[in-house]
Amino acid sequence: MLINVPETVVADALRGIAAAHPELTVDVENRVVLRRDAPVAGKVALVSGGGSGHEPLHAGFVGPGMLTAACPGEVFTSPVPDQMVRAAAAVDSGAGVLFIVKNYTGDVLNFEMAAELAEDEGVQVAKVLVDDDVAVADSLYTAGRRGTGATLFVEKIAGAAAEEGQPLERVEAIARRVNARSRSFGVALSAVTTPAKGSPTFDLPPGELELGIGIHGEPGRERRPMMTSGEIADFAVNAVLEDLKPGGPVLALVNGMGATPLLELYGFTAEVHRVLGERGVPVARTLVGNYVTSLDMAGCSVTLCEADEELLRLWDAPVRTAALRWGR
Amino acid sequence: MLINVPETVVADALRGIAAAHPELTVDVENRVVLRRDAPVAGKVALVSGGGSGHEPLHAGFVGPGMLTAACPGEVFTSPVPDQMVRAAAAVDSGAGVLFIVKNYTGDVLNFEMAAELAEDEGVQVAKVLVDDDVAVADSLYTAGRRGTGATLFVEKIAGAAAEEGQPLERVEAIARRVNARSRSFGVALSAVTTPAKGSPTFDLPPGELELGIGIHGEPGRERRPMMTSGEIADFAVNAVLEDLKPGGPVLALVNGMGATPLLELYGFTAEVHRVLGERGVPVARTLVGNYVTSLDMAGCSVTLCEADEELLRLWDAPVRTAALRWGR
Amino acid sequence: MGRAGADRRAPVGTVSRVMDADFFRRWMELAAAAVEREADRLTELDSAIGDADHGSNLQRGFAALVAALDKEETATPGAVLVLAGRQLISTVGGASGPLYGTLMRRAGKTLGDAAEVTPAQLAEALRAGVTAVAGLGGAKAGDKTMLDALEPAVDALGESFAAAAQAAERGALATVPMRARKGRASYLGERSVGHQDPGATSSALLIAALAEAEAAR
Amino acid sequence: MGRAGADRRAPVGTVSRVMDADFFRRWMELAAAAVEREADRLTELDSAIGDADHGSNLQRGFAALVAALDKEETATPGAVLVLAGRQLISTVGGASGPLYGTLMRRAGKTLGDAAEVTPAQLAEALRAGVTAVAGLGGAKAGDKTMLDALEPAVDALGESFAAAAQAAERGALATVPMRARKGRASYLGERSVGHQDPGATSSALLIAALAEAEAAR
Ligand SMILES: Nc1ncnc2c1ncn2[C@@H]1O[C@H](COP(=O)(O)OP(=O)(O)O)[C@@H](O)[C@H]1O
Ligand SMILES: Nc1ncnc2c1ncn2[C@@H]1O[C@H](COP(=O)(O)OP(=O)(O)O)[C@@H](O)[C@H]1O
Ligand SMILES: [Mg+2]
Ligand SMILES: [Mg+2]
Ligand SMILES: [Mg+2]
Ligand SMILES: [Mg+2]
Repeated sequence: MLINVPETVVADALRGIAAAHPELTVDVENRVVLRRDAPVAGKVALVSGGGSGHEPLHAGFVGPGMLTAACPGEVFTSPVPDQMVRAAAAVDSGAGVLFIVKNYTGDVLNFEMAAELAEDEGVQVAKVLVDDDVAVADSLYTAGRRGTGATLFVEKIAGAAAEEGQPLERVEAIARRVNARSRSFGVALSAVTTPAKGSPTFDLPPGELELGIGIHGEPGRERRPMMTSGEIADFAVNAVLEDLKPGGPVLALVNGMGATPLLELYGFTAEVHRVLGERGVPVARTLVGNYVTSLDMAGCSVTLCEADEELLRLWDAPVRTAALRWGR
Repeated sequence: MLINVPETVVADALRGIAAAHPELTVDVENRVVLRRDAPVAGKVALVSGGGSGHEPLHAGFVGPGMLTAACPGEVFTSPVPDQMVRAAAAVDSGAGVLFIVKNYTGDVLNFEMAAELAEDEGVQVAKVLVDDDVAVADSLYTAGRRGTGATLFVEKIAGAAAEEGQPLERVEAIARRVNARSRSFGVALSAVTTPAKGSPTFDLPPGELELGIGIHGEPGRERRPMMTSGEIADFAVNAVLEDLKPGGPVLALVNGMGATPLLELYGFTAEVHRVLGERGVPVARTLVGNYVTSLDMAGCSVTLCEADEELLRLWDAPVRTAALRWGR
Repeated sequence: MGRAGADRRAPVGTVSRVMDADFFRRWMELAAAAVEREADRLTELDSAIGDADHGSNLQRGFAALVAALDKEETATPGAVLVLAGRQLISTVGGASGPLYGTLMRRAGKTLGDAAEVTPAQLAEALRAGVTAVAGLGGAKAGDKTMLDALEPAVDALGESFAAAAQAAERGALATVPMRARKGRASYLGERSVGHQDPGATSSALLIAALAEAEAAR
Repeated sequence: MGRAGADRRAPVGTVSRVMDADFFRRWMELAAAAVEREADRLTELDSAIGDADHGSNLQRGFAALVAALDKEETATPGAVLVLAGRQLISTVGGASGPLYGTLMRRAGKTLGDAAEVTPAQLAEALRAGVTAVAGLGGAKAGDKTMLDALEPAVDALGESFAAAAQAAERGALATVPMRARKGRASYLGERSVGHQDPGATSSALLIAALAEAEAAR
């Protein structure tokens, strides 16, 4: 691993983000990454965060048109409430703050505590939970579907709504709508090695893959002999479509888990488009890259969001962050 | 690996690029990726290319303000002359074409043949060779320094000059100047697995690293027990500075080889800035990410370019490609 | 009833001796030492059915907790636990941070500002803490969480701290055949069966440290 | 001089028999088969001191070459080699594509449009090809490249094709202790020592295929 010691991995990265991105304010000690111009007068602020190891999520999505602040926790560990409280205080212009929370017990609890504390300090807080991973049954017998790739859709689209000056209830409602219309499915071709553990979190021989993995190095629901890119696309896209049943065009995120070469990811994209074509689902936009990652895991995920005119307009709206940039 | 069969990896990826990027023209059969609006009237065109497996280089850098066309070869294999001849014919507006060639015997020979053929067809061709890797001695006993990270600097800055409407000799001179002022050094923390071979190109046990590697999975000059991020930064930056001796501020590219998590890469960036600070070298701009990669190799490289006012202005100029985007 | 049991043993044991802030600080220090010692095992367990961070999460939290106890004045058992809870919430993160933090804080608040507390009072306070954990996390016995160690421990506390430690240890072992229904192990469904829950394991360490603190007086 | 040797053996051997386009097509087919058979070994060798693609590069090129020979009319030995060279240039890529392509093209052009050629004429044509390769790539004997197999092979061609094949094989083996000075193996410096050059190895296959074609008549 390219690290000093496991204990300083997150702080080291924050120093690097500060060095590379003068357009951001990085509070290394308190672990908050902010738009330099926050609070932005009259605009709703978006605060997200979660365990580190999923970069560029979330700090790479801080900037005009997306997040106002990000709170990185330790590797694969939800941040602590103090971070979100500090972030909320720093970014609130008076228009309120939306917390974007991936659905993991740790994230939910820590953001909940933070929301209470921030509200005690007079900040109006709304929360949206992202839970898009169809590999997890959303039932009494689980902690509910995990938040994965759809986080990017929620952050981008809600960020655009906030940038337009929409009020907190509207931004929150749009964020919920994006999440409700998004589903993901992920596949691992290798396990992940965290700095603290220093060895792979599970054994995955080269000739096998895990279907239905999350982004924390946990094993998936099922192990199988290696499949081709086309077979994986069939499996993943169908798993998503079974749950989503989109009635119109979709936004597609073809996401790399970190160590899968972009060359392979683009080849996989071709297969994803093929399956969507076969299923009669038109694709409005496709984003390809390593966006919601799991350290050095090889693998990929597919996220689809059933678009509508408003969501497409907000998706296309300008964004200017370290990892996502378009429009003027 | 996330592939169908090794034989179709490049074609599959090109189909995926076509699916995800409607702003590009992708000739899958002939393996050329073009700006959709090429030829651009009155502007010099930039054509680059090389073996695949280094994505987003080069196809990810096709677009306004950077390359006009890219010619991807097989994985780690220079493209064939036919590709560059076709690309040159497609992009030449009459203002001439600059070939940007990384210094590898295969690339040099294939681009040379292409240049002759293109000139026979009436296209004015200039060539610039990128050779920035200080790990290779530039002597009679080697094929000369390899072209690595500086390719991004050359393509971005020459692309901006072409976009401004500068004539071929000027664009060529600027490209040469960027190359002359750029140096790189790379480190591997793991070997690379090509689709054709299917197993790592060399054995690198987890506790060791290779210093002075290129981007083709070849072993480096020296193997050592694992070093910390800080020690690697000391070694790499000093190797670059010894050769470059910049008199002023530099552009810095902190580049991931593909499988190194962005979290680690940002931590490494902090160390690179520390070393540059200790050596009294001011940093004008820092770009961090997986830009000039080597499939699934873990590791990183540092590229520094001694900037001047013109190069900085051209670096900051707008660019709109799949992988690099800024400005309006 | 826990009380009655404790009272019954009082003449021969030391269980009914009251505990002051010093005792609670020692408990926390022994817990921190146990976490430090067992961190790799906790992470290893979490690696099988979670995300391989439980050991380092608690290591970070208990180190911060001990440092805070060194720096800040804590005059009462309640103050020790409230400070401990606040520290865990502010430094652990993950699921276990808010849950353990809440356990400690609620227990501390329940103790109020008494300078000394009886084992029965501690048992009552921890029961309130455990109830708060169940309320916050929505888990119940058999869901393969820390509650599977904490609940039996609290039930046995009235008997003796050693019995509580044994009950917690048994509870942790009993999570092995369970299928997880809460936390990230629940994502694994059937594949969570056959592994010991990391949080139940660390809970057993925490109660063992209490018995150690008691034994050391 | 090579000629004299060839002439000396003519009465007892078949070496001096002239070769037509068919012979050259067979040579190319046998070369393609050898490359197909040995592709993994070539890639393995290239993996040690290069980028692990030499086998698949030549596989792709020779498959295209054979397909082209099937489709396009080639009336003369020269035409076969020129077409082969063009195909290699257009399909192999890498360093070996232009180099092998140039070898074939130059040899083919040197043969002109004679319908049949003698072994001596072939030797002369291949020598011209090898010279062109040296000119294009700037390598010389001892640099640990395909030239280390091709040059001794061309020198021995006058004697017999079998002798040329042996010389090429010896030349390829002789690259093992060499330190590379050209191509990507040169990046390794001292670490290139101890490995056989992949290009020299494939050159030996090419010349062995020539001897095979000869032996099969
Ligand atoms: N809802 C819950 N209620 C009680 N305990 C829980 C709950 N969710 C998780 N836990 C406990 O937390 C432990 C995991 O803690 P930790 O690894 O530190 O956090 P995370 O799961 O966020 O990585 C589990 O082993 C389990 O005992
Ligand atoms: N300058 C050169 N002159 C002659 N032969 C060369 C030269 N450079 C490389 N070669 C030959 O090419 C072989 C490598 O071919 P290949 O692997 O197909 O191309 P690449 O090196 O571009 O990956 C080497 O083993 C060597 O024999
Ligand atoms: Mg965690
Ligand atoms: Mg090659
Ligand atoms: Mg965990
Ligand atoms: Mg090669």
